[in-house]
Amino acid sequence: MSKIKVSKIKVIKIWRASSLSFQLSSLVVFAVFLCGLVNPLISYDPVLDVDLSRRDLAPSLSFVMGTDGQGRSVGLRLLKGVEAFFFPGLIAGFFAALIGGGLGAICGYLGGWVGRSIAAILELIDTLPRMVFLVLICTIYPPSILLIAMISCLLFIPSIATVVRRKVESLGAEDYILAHVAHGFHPLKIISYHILWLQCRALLTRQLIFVFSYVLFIETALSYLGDYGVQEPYPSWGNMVAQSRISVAAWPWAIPAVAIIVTIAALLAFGDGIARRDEEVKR
Amino acid sequence: MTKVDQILIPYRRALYILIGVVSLTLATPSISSAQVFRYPESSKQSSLMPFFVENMSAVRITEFIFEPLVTKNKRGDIQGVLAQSWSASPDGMSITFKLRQGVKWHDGKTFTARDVAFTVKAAQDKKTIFNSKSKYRFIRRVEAIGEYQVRFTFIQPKKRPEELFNFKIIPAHAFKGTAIKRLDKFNRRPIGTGPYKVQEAALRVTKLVKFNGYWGRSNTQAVEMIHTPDSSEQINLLKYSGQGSGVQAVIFIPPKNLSIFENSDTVVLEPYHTVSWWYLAFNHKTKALQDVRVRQAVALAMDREELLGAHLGQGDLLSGPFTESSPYYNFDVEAREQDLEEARRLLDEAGYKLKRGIRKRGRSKLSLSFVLNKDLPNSQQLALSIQAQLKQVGILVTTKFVDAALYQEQVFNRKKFDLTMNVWSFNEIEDVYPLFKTGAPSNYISYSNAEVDAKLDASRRETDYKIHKETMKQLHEMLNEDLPYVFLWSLDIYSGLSRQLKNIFIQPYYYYSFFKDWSLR
Amino acid sequence: MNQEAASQKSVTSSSLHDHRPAERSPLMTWIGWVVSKLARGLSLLIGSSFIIYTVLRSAPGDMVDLILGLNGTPEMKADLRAEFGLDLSLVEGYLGWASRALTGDLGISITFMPGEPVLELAGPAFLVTLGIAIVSLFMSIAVAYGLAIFLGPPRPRQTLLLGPIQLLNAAPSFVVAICLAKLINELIQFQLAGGGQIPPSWYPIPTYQRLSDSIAPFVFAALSISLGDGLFTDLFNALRSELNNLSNSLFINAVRAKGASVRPHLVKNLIVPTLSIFTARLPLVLSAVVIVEYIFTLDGSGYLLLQAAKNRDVPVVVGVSLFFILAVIVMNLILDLVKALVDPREVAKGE
Amino acid sequence: MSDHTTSVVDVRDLVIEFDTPRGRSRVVDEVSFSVSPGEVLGILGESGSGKTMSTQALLGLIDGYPGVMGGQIDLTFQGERHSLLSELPHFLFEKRGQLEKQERGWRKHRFKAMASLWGRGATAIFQNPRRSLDPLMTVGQQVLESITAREAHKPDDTKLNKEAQSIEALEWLERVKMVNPKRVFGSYPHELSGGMCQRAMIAVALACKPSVLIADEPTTGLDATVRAQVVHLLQDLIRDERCAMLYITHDIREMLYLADRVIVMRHGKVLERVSTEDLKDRSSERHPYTRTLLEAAGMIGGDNE
Repeated sequence: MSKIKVSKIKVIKIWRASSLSFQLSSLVVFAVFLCGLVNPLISYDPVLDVDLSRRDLAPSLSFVMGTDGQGRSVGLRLLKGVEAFFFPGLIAGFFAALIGGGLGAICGYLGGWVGRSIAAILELIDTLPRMVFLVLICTIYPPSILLIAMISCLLFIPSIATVVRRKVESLGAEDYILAHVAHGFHPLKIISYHILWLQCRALLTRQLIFVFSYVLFIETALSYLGDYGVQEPYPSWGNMVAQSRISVAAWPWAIPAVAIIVTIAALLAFGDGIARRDEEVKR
Repeated sequence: MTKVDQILIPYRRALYILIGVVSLTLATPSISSAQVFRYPESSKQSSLMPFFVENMSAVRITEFIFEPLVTKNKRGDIQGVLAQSWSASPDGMSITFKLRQGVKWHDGKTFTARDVAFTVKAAQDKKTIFNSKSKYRFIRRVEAIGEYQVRFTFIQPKKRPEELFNFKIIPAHAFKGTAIKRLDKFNRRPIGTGPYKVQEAALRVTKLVKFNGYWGRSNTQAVEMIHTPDSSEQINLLKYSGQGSGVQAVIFIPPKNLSIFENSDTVVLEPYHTVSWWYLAFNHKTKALQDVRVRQAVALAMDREELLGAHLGQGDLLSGPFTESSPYYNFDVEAREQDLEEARRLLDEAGYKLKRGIRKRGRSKLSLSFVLNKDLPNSQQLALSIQAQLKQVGILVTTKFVDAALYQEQVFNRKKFDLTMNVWSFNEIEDVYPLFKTGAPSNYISYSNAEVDAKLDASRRETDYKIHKETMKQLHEMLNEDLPYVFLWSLDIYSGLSRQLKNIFIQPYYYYSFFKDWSLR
Repeated sequence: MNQEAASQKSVTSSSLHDHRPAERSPLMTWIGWVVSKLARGLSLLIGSSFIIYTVLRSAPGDMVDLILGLNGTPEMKADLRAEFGLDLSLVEGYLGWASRALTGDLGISITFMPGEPVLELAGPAFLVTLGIAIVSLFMSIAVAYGLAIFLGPPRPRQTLLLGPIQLLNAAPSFVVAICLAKLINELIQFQLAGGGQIPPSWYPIPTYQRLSDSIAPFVFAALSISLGDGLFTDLFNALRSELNNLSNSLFINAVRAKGASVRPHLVKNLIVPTLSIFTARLPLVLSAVVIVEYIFTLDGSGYLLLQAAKNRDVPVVVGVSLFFILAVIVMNLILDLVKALVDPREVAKGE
Repeated sequence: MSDHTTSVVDVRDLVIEFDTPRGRSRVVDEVSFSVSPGEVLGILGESGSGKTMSTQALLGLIDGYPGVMGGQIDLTFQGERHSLLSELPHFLFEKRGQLEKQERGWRKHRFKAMASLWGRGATAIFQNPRRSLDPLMTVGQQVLESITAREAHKPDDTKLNKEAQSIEALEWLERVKMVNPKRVFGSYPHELSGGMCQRAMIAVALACKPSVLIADEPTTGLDATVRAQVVHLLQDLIRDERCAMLYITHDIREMLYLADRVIVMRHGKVLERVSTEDLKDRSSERHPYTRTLLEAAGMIGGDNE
């Protein structure tokens, strides 16, 4: 009980100490996460939502954000659209951070030919032009958000690994890591706990958030380029913008566009905030 | 930071100059490019060589560059183009064309009978690989008689053989042999006899200029085709035309955008009838769809009028594989209207019982995968609505949108679909034989019906036009009963044309056949 | 870290005597350095182009089928495959392509613009993309430096100004481009409704324009890139901290203290960091241009790539991708070279 | 106390403050000292005592807000007296009960005021020799730069030409006892050892011919043997150049060796001012803090001994 109380106070303290932008961004991120978690509980049938008699209605009490060209509620689709990028984004971010962090730590810690060959493969993947590769994959394979997420994950592993590797290399010379080695800790424990968990936690979280926001970004981009993102009738913020950008009414595309801008900005600011906090704490 | 400030000061003047130059360039008004006819296309031409014309964009642009022996005029009568006159033999086994003299190719060489003979030989060469090879198959032999006469002999007797010589003629001197490669330079720098020659075939733009040595006459100085994949961009370009920018014609205006031009001072909407119709195809390898009652139930569950009205605008609902303007259309056959009760009854009868909103027979759900080509206009909205309509009678539909190449692979080659929607377009000859005959190339739905086969064969053999027409009408009725497809509609298509254009006449298939007569401003 | 360690080592090894790295002919060092960099670049080029080639060749959906439709016989299809070079196995096909590519022949387009040499298609298209990317990067860097100089070291009150900029700047660049296009169209329409002057040639957006017609769409595209994707704020933050660190650094103070001009020192010491940021950002900006130029209907590689991929035009797609990879590799080489020229420590490190 | 009129540097009641997350903190609190021509004034104190800040203020190199908030700094060279902080009050204003400074205006003014004094009036050598040299320029060039900057202020007819300047630069490298001055001339800082860098830095600083040289812990981070060399070198050169010096260190032995007078600072305040002779005198009364310092250095034994 007391532990919880302490942590509560700590949270409040952190909240007070952090900047306005961090506070605002964490609110937005919290809201998005809440939407994402609640989403599976909301039942929404995109097929039955079509009602051609109520097309392009302006925002009103019954439709808070209006309706689109097919008479579907923009607000409901906006809410449901979180689902499209939420889990794929989280999965992509998580695996990118996990694999990238692991490989980076291995490269930095081991060195030698194993490390060098892993580094070479990572560098090769890093040379692939991201957008070109994604466009390529999405044009030639049937579009699916999971595919997009997987490819994004793959493409971000090298950059995460590089960041972690640098960190590990600089830590490798630190005395306390050498001391751990001298104490006879298992290298796996040193890598996974002392280096990755204790030192790179914030860094990896930030990268996770970045990949997460990239999935949202790329889904929107691909929806725009030619319906390569989430497919109608299922809503995603990307296809909402792309499908309705020629519509007469502004809200069907402007509202999701604003949502995308705000969410991406908040995610990035949130990631930066976490990294900065971590640095301050360490200092 | 004053120290750092100093860095910038020497460059300040350069900065001002840069800003000035940029703003000046941005503000420069356009130099009016009068006498240039520009039009957008949503797909790029597959090639500029008549053989390798594989999309409508290519069909239209080659119309400027190449000419056939004969063509149909505005009244629908056959008229000579490169041919001056012709005489068919009474047995219908051969025809002799007298060619127009004084016709020049774009490179200055003279057009002769050799070119005509070469065209047919090249088309029939095994190593020349293209889609519409069958168009040339009826010719057994071609021989040039002197410079300006050419005779064709056929494999089978033909009723009105001159109609078949609407293919475009290519120059013999531009090729080394009759085997013509797709990657040949000719395909992007073609030489024709038409009123316009290719000046530049760039990435997005294909520029044509008036050919001065043309035997006839043409009004406009130059033509530019701009590849504009997005239809709303096309609309935008037309909307602001007539000011030196934009385009003068948009070939197809989506129905939902027609209202933009309804009272326009600058744009006129021009309707034209294409010989094409939409259909919803069943895969006859799918077990559930082999039952005609299920197919009928699908047809009855659909409200085609609403689909058409909501997504595509105006058109005719069809009951068979012809358009209403076709001589074969059987007006006695009524198009099905939505009847949910009947649809449910048929499904019950077929053994599909409704359980929690879904039809099931035994353990198998009545769930159909609906594969669509993304490039089909409004395919997403249509699919969505069809999905909703079929759900009313308990048929579950999952949609899948794929690009053209994948569609080809999945639907035509591997036949991995239950439902698909598509359009058939025809040129002057409405031949439905390959669509429904068992094992025919275009019968990708694996449809097989002995009675239909018999009727199709009969229609092919028949030389008497009246009996032929009657057979087709019977076929129409049969197909509406047996439903290999749900025949949907043929659309009233509107082009948007700038009011600067005068004397417009649109050929529904080739579109620009009469462009020579059009004039700009 | 390394520098400190090195200094300690040198202090212990030689205190009064001149300390220099092991004697090696400087020319040889240079040649070795350049060769190793080039070899590395080439191997990356080969590796990544092979990946893209493989992805494209193993793609579902066959262009030959699409071309011949339902009328194609198996022999026709086989013949056409041979003409397109699709009959070769993956490795054979790639080796053939690569060996020709090394001589500068990137093959010819097979389906998108049949027969057109890929180099003539992809080259100019990529130049457009690269041009926009470089212009937008330069623009952002110039403005970022200007603002950094103007604002000086970070101050809490500036957050009020920079916060909203940061927020808007985080918008995806193509969303910015869509908004920008709409805005400009509306403005000109409004102006036309009022006065009725001749509109600029690039109106309405998007209209097809080439560089010879008007530079406006190119400027707009570059502007959208600068205004989106957080490009500006990232550059600004990086350059500002670089600038402030440098202008507060000990040696700049030492230079000031002796009464000499600081500017040459600042400029010289900012070259490498600026170029590093430029190089690091280039691939991201190129990616953004791919979409943005699509919105302004420019003849760039975004258009080419998308259309060619749609048509499964293997040589064109691989060719375009090659340019993207090449740009990044060459930029890195340039960076390394400039580093080596400007910073004597680089070559001494002995890559 | 030396006479104000003859001193090269005269600092009175200097106040330096900084904003920290915990509010405003006063780093230097009304510090006064002065240096006569040719004299070496030692400033002794632990890190954070404000000794570096007081001397940086002299050079106008303080970064961070608000920095110098009060006092007087007079710098005399070539018989002219420059009052550095006389304009300061114009840039101060009060806001919410706290004194604030117009940072931008002050910076501009300060740089303008210092431009003619840097180098010839006062110059400095710093703690980290490697980082005080521009890594991208050869050592010779940097010495040359000092000479060029110095010559720029002279009338045209007395200016040294380029060649003479290079020769002088080379001479300076010889004077700081470089073994192979020609080679060092073309070397980059990273190619030299720490001690050599510091000697190069001394050459750079003294080539300006300043009235006063500020040496901010120049020996910290060097090897013991190298330290001694640097200290000896400094002493010799200062004497030759007849240049005053402010020598900052926490090493009391160096201080005794070099300085004529010593001030001891702690927590931003001057605790004690003594002559070196006095400091050497074990019997005299000392401030307890000075005593601790002396004890720590083993100069005097503890009371209990």
